[in-house]
Amino acid sequence: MTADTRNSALDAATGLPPARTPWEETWRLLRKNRLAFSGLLIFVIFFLVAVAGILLTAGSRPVLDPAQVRLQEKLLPPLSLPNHEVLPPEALPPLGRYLLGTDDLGRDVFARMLQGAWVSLTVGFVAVGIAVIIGIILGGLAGYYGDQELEVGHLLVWTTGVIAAFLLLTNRPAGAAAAAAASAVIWIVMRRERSLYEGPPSRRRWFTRGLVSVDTLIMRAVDVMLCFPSFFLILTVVALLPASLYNIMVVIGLTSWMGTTRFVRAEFLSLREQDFVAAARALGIGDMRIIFRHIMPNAMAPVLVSATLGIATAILTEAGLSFLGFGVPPPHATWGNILSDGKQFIFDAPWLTFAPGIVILIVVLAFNLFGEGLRDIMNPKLRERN
Amino acid sequence: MTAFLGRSLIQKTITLFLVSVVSFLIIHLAPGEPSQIDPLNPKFSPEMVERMRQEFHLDKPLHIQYLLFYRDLFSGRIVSWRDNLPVLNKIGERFLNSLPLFIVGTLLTWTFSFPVGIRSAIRRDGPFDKTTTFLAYVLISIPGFFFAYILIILVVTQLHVPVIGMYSFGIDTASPMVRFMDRVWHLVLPSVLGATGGIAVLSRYVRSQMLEIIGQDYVRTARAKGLPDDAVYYRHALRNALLPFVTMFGLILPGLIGGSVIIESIFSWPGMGRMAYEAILARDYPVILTLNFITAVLVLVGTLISDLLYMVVDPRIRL
Amino acid sequence: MHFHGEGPVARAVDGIDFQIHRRQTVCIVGESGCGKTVTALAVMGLLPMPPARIAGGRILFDGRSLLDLPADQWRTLRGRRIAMVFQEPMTSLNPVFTIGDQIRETILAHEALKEAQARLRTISLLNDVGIEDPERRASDYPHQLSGGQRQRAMIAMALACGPDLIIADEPTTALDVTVQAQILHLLQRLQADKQMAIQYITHDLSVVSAIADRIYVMYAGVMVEQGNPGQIFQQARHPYTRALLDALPTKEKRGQRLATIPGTVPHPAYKPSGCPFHPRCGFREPACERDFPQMCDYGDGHGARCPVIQRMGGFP
Amino acid sequence: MKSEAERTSLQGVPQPGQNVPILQVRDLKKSFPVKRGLMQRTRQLVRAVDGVDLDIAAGRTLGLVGESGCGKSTVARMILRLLKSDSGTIRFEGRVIDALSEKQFKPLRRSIQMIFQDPYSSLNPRMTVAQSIAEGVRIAGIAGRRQQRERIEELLTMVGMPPAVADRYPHEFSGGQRQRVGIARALSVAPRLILCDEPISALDVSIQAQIINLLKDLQDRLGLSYLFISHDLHVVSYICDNVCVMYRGRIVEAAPADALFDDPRHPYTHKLLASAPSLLAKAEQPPPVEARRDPLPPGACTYAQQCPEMDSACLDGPTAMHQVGPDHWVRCPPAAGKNP
Repeated sequence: MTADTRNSALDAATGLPPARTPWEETWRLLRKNRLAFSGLLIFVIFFLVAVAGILLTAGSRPVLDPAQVRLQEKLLPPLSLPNHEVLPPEALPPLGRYLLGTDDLGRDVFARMLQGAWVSLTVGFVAVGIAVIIGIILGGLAGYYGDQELEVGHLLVWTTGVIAAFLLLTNRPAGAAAAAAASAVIWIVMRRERSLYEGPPSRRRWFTRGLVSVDTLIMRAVDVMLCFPSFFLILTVVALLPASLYNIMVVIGLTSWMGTTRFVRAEFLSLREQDFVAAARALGIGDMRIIFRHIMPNAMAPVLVSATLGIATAILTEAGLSFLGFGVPPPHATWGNILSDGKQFIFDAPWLTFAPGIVILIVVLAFNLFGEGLRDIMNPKLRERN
Repeated sequence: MTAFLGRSLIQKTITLFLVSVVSFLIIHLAPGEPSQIDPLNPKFSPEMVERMRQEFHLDKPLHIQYLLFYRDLFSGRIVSWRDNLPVLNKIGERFLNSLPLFIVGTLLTWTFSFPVGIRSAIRRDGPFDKTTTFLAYVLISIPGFFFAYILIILVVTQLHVPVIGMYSFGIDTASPMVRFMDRVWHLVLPSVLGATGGIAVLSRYVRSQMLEIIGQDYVRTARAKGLPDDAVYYRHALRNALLPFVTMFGLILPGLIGGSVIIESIFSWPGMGRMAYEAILARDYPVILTLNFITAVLVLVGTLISDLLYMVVDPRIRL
Repeated sequence: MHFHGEGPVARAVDGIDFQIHRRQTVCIVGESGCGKTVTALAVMGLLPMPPARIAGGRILFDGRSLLDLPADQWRTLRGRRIAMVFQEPMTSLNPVFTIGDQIRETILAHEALKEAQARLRTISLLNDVGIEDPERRASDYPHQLSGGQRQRAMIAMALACGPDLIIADEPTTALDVTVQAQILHLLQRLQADKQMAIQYITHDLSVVSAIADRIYVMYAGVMVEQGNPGQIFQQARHPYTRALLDALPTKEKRGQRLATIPGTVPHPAYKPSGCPFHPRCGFREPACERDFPQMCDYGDGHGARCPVIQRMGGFP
Repeated sequence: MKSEAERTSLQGVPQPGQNVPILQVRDLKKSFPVKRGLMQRTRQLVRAVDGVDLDIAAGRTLGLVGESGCGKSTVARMILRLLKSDSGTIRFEGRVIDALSEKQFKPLRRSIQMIFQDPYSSLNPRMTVAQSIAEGVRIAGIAGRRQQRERIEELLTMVGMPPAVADRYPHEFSGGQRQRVGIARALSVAPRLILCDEPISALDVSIQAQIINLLKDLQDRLGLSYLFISHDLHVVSYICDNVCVMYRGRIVEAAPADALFDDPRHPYTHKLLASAPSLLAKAEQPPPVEARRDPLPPGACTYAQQCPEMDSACLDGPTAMHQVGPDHWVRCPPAAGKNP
């Protein structure tokens, strides 16, 4: 289908060019951006491989066993055949060959890579998912409710609430109940105060005086987080916590939400001033609907872009942590620790370094290309031109 | 101006205080204590542990510990838990080791990325632009440690120069010239490695900034005035495109500590990054917290410097 | 002049002819997307190519064909003999240089003058365009000036080397009416003083009536009518021109319904065949859909691209 | 509570010709703080709207004219409660609305709608035309899916769009078509007053007349009242029954359209009319009066700096509105004194 034939036909009923939803438009532009499209393709393949990997390598009797040790067969180069005479039949590689060779314990590198794919995939998605959710919530709050002042009373309610939760967690139910009660009392007093008297802020009583705006509070929190060198911080926390995949994902997520927060806030600030939001408010549409139906969908494009790039970063970070020995605990294989283990044999068995290295490179490259492509595609200036 | 300075100093002090609290809490609320690291070590008898706890105030409530720690930090008395040496001295020594790596890396980054980025923006979609774009993506995506090993293999097998450590073992007796060359060889690879990622990211950023500016109306005006291309690009466009980078000068500072953990580990370079890594391994809280605090100070000073620089270079901003 | 983008060719400007004589103000009137700005940029040699491509035609300036000129010779004409004033004075001035710098730079790019002489000329130029206290204002940055003053500075910059032709692309659209009146006034005064031609591009017919010696009406990349203000405003011969005039709301038309032009301006990539105006035209005939209309001559420089009206001998 | 709301809505059925003000604004004020200094304490207030009075008769159109930044849009946004006013009262159909809480105002909200200047930012780019209009249709109380769809198509037809466009996205339309969709959305809740904030100034010349006619037709059919904000005097002179001229946050002259254009009194109105290029002749430009730069004493006439007829009385104190004809008011003592 050429562009010409499609464009020349105007829709009879409307006199407009043929209908195209925003999604179709995005897809069309994506197809045209060759680098981004190949990035997406690689990502789809990677996703399928990772899912296949978890199916093939998990369970008590996996098809491809990444933990099968064959000391007689160590450090075999890729595509070598197993020695049928020394191996028990259950230790033979099911594909008949060691596709990517074996490591110093004679484990099948291909099986280990498959297992590692799942780790990289989940770390990337879960960590970024956490970061994006925090970022959207905080950025949205700061952008939409930023002008609202937090009052002394609010802070008191929160502080007592947090104390209550803390006491409850440390098994002191009596104290927790007392704190919760205090919190509730302050809250009720504040509400009464508000309904009795609505006046200029300066004449309010002290506990309903504005203290700090929501925006300031959230943005200062971002500043604080940005003061930590991120890799160092992740390293520290991961080192302190018990080693597990779960901890790594959470820690990476909790230390990388600041960027998303910042531009979700910026998007909300600018969208909030758009006329269509004013029109929605004039119609009497509620805040929640305005946020979720009108603002959020329009703010999602840059979030999507940064999430895609964030996945690339998260995969690299996890690999770096595994490399330094702080990653997912052995014997579970990850691309980072395969590479890390292989570095001692770099001259004798380079495939131990190159297989995971190149795969990480390709996957991360795919996400980066796809993300940058998306950024171009979502760029309104570029869209108008086409 | 003074109002701005005053305000941002107050703000940054508050931020710094919060950072100190948060980092303290992170470290101390994590499960486990340094005294429990190695229960099998005969040196760690229960009495010893008790003495250590007392000595490091671990038996006090958390907020007292916090106050004591930062009192020690500011009076310079803070000592490492591992070897009882003053932390600030240790950091100072490692800082001097990291400095050449940092300076060479930063210089490489900033001298390479600008010409590359500007050239690809001006000749957009030309062969140079396409090549550098792809290379930049590859360099951004390649894991640093993997890239390091490729380079090490290449250099060691092809050039036969030593690269691990700050200098070769037993070189002290050689002639000054040989010693100098040895230092240079040891310096080159880690700095190049440290710089590549930076060059890739920065040159992409320069390129997109430059492209954005070239599309502006006032660049068209400059052309309409009949200025030669060079004046259009290097006077009108570049001057505006560079504005955001002025602010980045301030943010180079924190890179001194954060950026080099992996590279210094690979090359056994006794710098700040490696020190951080070792401190984390040993749960040497004073060192970790001090490094963290210094980084936070550097970040805040850096942002202050960039704000001030921006005010100097952008006439639109006057406070 | 054609634009090559993705998909079909967007024929932004499609075979137009116009002439500007010395000391004349020529207005090009048209709606958004009809190719006015593209035309101006083409004359300046500022069209980004690609995506734009000049598919044919000639641009003669002072007898010389601009399109055949080497790039650097064309450049030396720009700013010296042909200058341009843009629509948005805020974005068209470089925010990081003072206006004095930006004007001086133009002078120094074209004339071998000393820095001090250029400075003097800058100040006298600012004085010419009615900026008070020009010595001090010369060291102001664009953001320190009001919209009207910025546009005055832009005009001073265009005047820097005493050009023969100034192309003004909607110079008052972004300004308030009272400021617009001042700027128009200024342009007229300068034209009389400096003996230059002005090509004035606008979408606003009423502005045109205030300043034009000659008017070209553009629609969808085509010149549909040309003539002097009297001919255009009193004896329009093209249905589009006529419809535009009828559609303008005025006090006199109170209580009556405004005559409207049905439909919308075609997108440059979806232009109708034949006469580009035929889908919206009340006088269309079957031939209009097929044949590109010829320019019909009404004498005295008045022409309109509509054979139907010519055959009818004017509007009924 | 409910009965009162019902009563107002019954009373509110507009009857054209009958000169009941549907909207009455008195002494409306709004300042925006400019933050400066060490602790960002408010140092300076910019008086965007400084004591504005407006009356819109039911079924009529009131024009509000002024240059950019004079506070026209701020007034509209305060009437719509998108912005909170500092002081003053706004009565809609006789009822003070700015003192109502958001909950009390809710039933009235539908009665006032707005049409925006920029057709590109006034429609949500991620919602189809039908979705945009459906929000209003739902609020107007039409529940069933089929009924909603019917109402949407009816509204589209009303604004002259083929119903088939309902499932298109805004980016597929031209400016004029988007403006029609915006009008349909405003109409979806059956308002009685529509605030038109420069509704045609972003449109192509050949499209402007279509939208003006549409607004006129809708007014005739539905008995709507308009507040028509514009800087284009030709349009205002054509469409408006009454006109207020605004300068730096204040109304400087208010009059029926004929009186204002035939017999302008305020020097600023004079200047505006002289500046608007007329179609038929090369305009005689008045010599521009260079602005005097001396600071104004507080309360002085804001136009004094540029006024050719300024005298010392103008600087003395707050200038009041003077009546110079039937419904013709001007805030300029020297001009009012020259009453024929």
